[in-house]
Amino acid sequence: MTTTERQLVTIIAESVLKKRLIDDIRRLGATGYSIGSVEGSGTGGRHTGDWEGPHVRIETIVRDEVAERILEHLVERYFTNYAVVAFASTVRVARPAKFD
Amino acid sequence: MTTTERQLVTIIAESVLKKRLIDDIRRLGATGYSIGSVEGSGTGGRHTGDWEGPHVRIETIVRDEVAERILEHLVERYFTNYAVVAFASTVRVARPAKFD
Amino acid sequence: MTTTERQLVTIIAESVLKKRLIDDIRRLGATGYSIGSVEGSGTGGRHTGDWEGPHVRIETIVRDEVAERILEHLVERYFTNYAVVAFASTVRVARPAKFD
Amino acid sequence: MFSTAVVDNLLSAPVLAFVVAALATSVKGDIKLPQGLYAVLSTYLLFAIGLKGGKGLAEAELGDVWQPLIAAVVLGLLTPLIAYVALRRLGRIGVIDSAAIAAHYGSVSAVTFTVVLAFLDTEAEPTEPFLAGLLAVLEIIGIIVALAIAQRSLRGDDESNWGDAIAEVVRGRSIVLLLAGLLIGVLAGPKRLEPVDPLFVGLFPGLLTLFMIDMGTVAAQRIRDVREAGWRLVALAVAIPVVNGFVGALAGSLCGLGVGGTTVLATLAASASYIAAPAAVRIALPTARPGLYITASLGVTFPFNIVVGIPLYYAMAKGLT
Amino acid sequence: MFSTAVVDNLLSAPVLAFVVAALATSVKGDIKLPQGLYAVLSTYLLFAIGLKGGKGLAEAELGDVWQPLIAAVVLGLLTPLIAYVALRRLGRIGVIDSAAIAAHYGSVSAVTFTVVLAFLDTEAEPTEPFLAGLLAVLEIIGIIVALAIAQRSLRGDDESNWGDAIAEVVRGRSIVLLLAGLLIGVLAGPKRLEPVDPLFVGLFPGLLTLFMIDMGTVAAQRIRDVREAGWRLVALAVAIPVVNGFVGALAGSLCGLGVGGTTVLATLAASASYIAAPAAVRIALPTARPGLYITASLGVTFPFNIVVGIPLYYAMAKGLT
Amino acid sequence: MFSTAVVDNLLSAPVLAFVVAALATSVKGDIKLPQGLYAVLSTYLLFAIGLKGGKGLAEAELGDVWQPLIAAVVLGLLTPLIAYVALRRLGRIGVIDSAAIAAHYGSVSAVTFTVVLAFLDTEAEPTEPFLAGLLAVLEIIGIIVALAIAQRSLRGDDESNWGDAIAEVVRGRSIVLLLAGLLIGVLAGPKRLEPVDPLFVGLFPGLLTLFMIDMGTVAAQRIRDVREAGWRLVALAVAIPVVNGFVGALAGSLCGLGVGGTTVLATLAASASYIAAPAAVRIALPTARPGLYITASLGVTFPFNIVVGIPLYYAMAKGLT
Ligand SMILES: Nc1ncnc2c1ncn2[C@@H]1O[C@H](COP(=O)(O)O)[C@@H](O)[C@H]1O
Ligand SMILES: Nc1ncnc2c1ncn2[C@@H]1O[C@H](COP(=O)(O)O)[C@@H](O)[C@H]1O
Ligand SMILES: Nc1ncnc2c1ncn2[C@@H]1O[C@H](COP(=O)(O)O)[C@@H](O)[C@H]1O
Ligand code: NA
Ligand code: NA
Ligand code: NA
Repeated sequence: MTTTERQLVTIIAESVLKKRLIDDIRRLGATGYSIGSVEGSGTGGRHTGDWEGPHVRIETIVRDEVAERILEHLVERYFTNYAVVAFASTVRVARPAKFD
Repeated sequence: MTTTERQLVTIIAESVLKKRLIDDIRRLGATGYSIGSVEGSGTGGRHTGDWEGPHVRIETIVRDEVAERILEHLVERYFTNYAVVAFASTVRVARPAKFD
Repeated sequence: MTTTERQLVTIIAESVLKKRLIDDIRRLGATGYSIGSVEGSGTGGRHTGDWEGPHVRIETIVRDEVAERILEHLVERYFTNYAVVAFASTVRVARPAKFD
Repeated sequence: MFSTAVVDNLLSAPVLAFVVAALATSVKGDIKLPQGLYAVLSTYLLFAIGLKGGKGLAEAELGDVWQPLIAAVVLGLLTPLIAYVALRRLGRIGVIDSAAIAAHYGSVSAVTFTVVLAFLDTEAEPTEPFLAGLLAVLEIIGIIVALAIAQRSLRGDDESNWGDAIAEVVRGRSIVLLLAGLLIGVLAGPKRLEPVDPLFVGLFPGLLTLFMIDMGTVAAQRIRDVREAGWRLVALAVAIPVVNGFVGALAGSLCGLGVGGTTVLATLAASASYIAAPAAVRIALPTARPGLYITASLGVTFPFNIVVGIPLYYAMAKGLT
Repeated sequence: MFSTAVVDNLLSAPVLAFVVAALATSVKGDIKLPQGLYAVLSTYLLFAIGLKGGKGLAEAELGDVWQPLIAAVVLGLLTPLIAYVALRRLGRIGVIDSAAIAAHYGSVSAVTFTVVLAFLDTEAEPTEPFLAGLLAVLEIIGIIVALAIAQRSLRGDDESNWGDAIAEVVRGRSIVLLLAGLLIGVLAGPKRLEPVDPLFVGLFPGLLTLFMIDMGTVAAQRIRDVREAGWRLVALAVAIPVVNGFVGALAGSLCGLGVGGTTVLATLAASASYIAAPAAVRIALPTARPGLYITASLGVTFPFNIVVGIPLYYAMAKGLT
Repeated sequence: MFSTAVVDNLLSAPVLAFVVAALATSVKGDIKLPQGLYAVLSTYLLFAIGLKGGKGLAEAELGDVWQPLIAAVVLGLLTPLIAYVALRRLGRIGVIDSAAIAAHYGSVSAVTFTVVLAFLDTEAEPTEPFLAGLLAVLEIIGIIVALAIAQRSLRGDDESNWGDAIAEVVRGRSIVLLLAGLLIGVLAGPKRLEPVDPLFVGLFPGLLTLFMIDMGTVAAQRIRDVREAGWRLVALAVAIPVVNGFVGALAGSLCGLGVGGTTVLATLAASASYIAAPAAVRIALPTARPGLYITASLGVTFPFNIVVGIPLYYAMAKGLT
């Protein structure tokens, strides 16, 4: 079958940012998202612990330019002060319109 | 080391479909799968809520043609009436035989 | 914006290996990781059950050679005796230094 | 008299928790219970209800049970039909959606059942011990009948789903937990179950109250969808339970239940399922719109029954017995 | 006398659980409670505290309440200021970090509150029934004041965050659960809530003990960060609660609370928030270092208050009333 | 006499829940408890057992304890050896797999322990208060011995794993929770722990019953693997507990335990671990087949002990003391 390429943007961030990250990606053009939770640790040294709960892991499938915008926004807005990791990868979807 | 390319098919769907989706991908040639849970929202408008529980997020690593089949099947069988999102991406595995 | 390619290594393994897998990837050069949990089944036949808890799903973003090393290490050390699945894929990150 | 019953009910911990949680949610207050607690509490409630009913059946004579049992079966057949006809004729709703919604009204809400029991406790109104048994019967039959209606109108194509959906209900957690509780209760009997009473009897009202906090948040979210559903459906989501409740009260008084038991049977008839039925309907009638049947059962009928319905059915029961 | 109080407190189930869990963790023993239980327990504790306070308010006269209420407001203003000044002057800590930490000392720790209540129970010391109401007041005001300090020093740029952060607190789960409990308690009253007492009263000490196991593991992990924080901050994380505790004890005795109530108010003033405050500060002051404010409140002040502080504030209360 | 004991045991809430859940699962009924509840319940059970034992030790004299303690150590050495020899000789099973399985029979099942205590309660048979202490001892020694056997036969290569595995057990949640409970129980003593009794004593039978529902579903899934394991192993999974149970009963009567304590010690000796042991074995003996040791301990021995074994060991204890 014919599939079309889209960008899958994955954001891992401290849970306190959940609400605003959702608002941000919606505003930047995402038509939907899925959220799971992960624990982890990185260069920030702090591990996820009970008192703050696990990190959120947000996945959103978007058009290339939206992915661009989201990553840019994250860098400007959050990377300096918050524990946030984000990456984009190319995926093939069967129903591209759904994500436009 | 030498790695081989396979397809990672990720399916996000309302939890009521869990059992049948597993049966389907098995029947279509998947040798295994992993299931996590996510909450989310999309164009369907309905958010995942307590009364229905979170969505399932199914990952299965398969050969290209199996990925094809799975996506096709999902489009025909579920996309119209159910909250289902699916996408495929290329991954490198160390032990391809395991997924054939 | 300018993004750089890195490798996303995903490891799905029985939870008893969690601590040592974290130590291993750290030692092999990963600067961080995220851990979620999944249930699943594969060729080993055994399903994840209550008595042993769900599997761990470890994600780590690393440089290509580190990804190489991790996959090699997993094959040698765990693939024969443990329920482990691992795969690598290319992702674009905005802040490559974080993962070096 | 009726008003005092309404107040008594409204000021009981579970109902109050429901209302407060709904209000808090509607002003964007975060009172959601932690993920997963919902599943744990509903598991507990279903199993505890089963145990209670089982203990009751262990002591009941067949003579007391068979008439109410028949009444339950009859209600399982009648209530979805009443709902279906009302939705088609008065609601001008399509076959599939009408059948889907009817399945919810044919089935029952275990939580509403527990709330009415708590209410009758505060009213010092005795209830027959075997009522939880009727719950299990009603929960299944009603859904099957409504799905049967849908099947006939769909000329039974897509057979597979239809069978799966029934299995979904009969093997589903809510029914299995309820039956397991009943079975254990009957086999062990009250004496042997005393050691577990602190958990399954003592904590019941408290855990129900916690659960109602969750229900309040969920219902409040649903109420927002009411617009989408349209005033016709909303009106029917109040009218159908009242009618079914009255039919249930009639059946209860006829089959020789006391005021308490009659109130419970009426409440069961009036209540709409929002766990077993949606799961079954989603499979059997995938084209039916959840936006309609969930809003009706969870967004309108559940709150109505909890706050106004229960005292109303109590009044009916008093009038009829 | 004081020493016996320390021992009594140390050997109470919740405190002992905290200490044992912290020790186990420090020797790498895995005593972590299952993921998610923490959230469930804190939900329970907050709601149960609210209910308790609500029942108390339902029976209290306005005359008894207004003075302590004013005292709570005053403490909400004073304690963060004291903390802020101490951190700036004695701690030589920057504006942002000082304000961030001060927000934690301005707010309160609901768990410390429950531990002091349990302690006073064992000391057979009566407490005013409406104290949980003060908890809610203090939890909010203190944070707002400290954030206001920060805002002024930041010339109020980044307004948005500041507003969001307040909303974060006021609409946050801990406050909403507490207020919901209070409201339900007030409306239903003690009599109607008896059916839920087995859960919300009977199990309270036990569930608090389980919760303290989790607190012990978390605190033990934080203690490792103490080096990073520096001895100055550690010293202040002990000094500030003592000073605030004394101010609280004064306020308590002045507003006519008994020894029990005065001890509780002192403990509230001395306690540092580690749930509501961090969440709010993370949003309002993103550049503030969690490594400082979490270590101070959770790694030093919380254990200090639980083990030494509570008996100390009890002694102060006895001396002052 | 024996038969009535079997019936008493079978009709007790926990055992009945186990059997009903296993049956429901085998007919594809979904009675699985929500994800995560299993971990919460086992945490609770282990900690509560520890508390109980600790309270007992707080009141026991050293004179009563040292003999049973030695008996426990001896059983920790004997039972895995008996299992190992039987598996090698009669089972014709390889060195690694035999050692792996033996580790499970050398260790103990805390749940089986709680079920036998519940059973003895219903039989109004008093038990020594310090038995939970023996549980901790046995849980560790048995595993270590069996791993030692494996190491010797493997000429101790792969040292690291061997050490890690021991640490895995000693620092593992089950042991640490048990010891933490014991310590808290000893230090606080019964009087100070009264406030937490409603949770850790009152709810114990009920929560154990919920837990047994989960055990039933898990065991039922395991039973399907029995074919793979082969009839030899299945037979041994019944024979080994009976033999070890008898050795345990002997040891109990010799070290001066009453009928109750002797029954418990026999049950501990007969029981097979399915939490601590599998985790340790998976690390220490990665080439051993879980399909064998899990099926034996969880699929066969656990159900056997719960349903038939306990009354049997009770009869042995009566005969020997
Ligand atoms: N290299 C990495 N791979 C995957 N996840 C990471 C990585 N680095 C950090 N994370 C995740 O991002 C969170 C914050 O990282 P950090 O800001 O480096 O402390 C961590 O808790 C992890 O969950
Ligand atoms: N663009 C998207 N990216 C990631 N997940 C999505 C996206 N759209 C929808 N989903 C997921 O798929 C579910 C159903 O989406 P929908 O059918 O659009 O309501 C949502 O609840 C999300 O979990
Ligand atoms: N083809 C696959 N795709 C995704 N996950 C898999 C696949 N095969 C196995 N797994 C995961 O790896 C675990 C162990 O697989 P196995 O070693 O084949 O039993 C399973 O429980 C799954 O969670
Ligand atoms: Na109904
Ligand atoms: Na304070
Ligand atoms: Na044993």
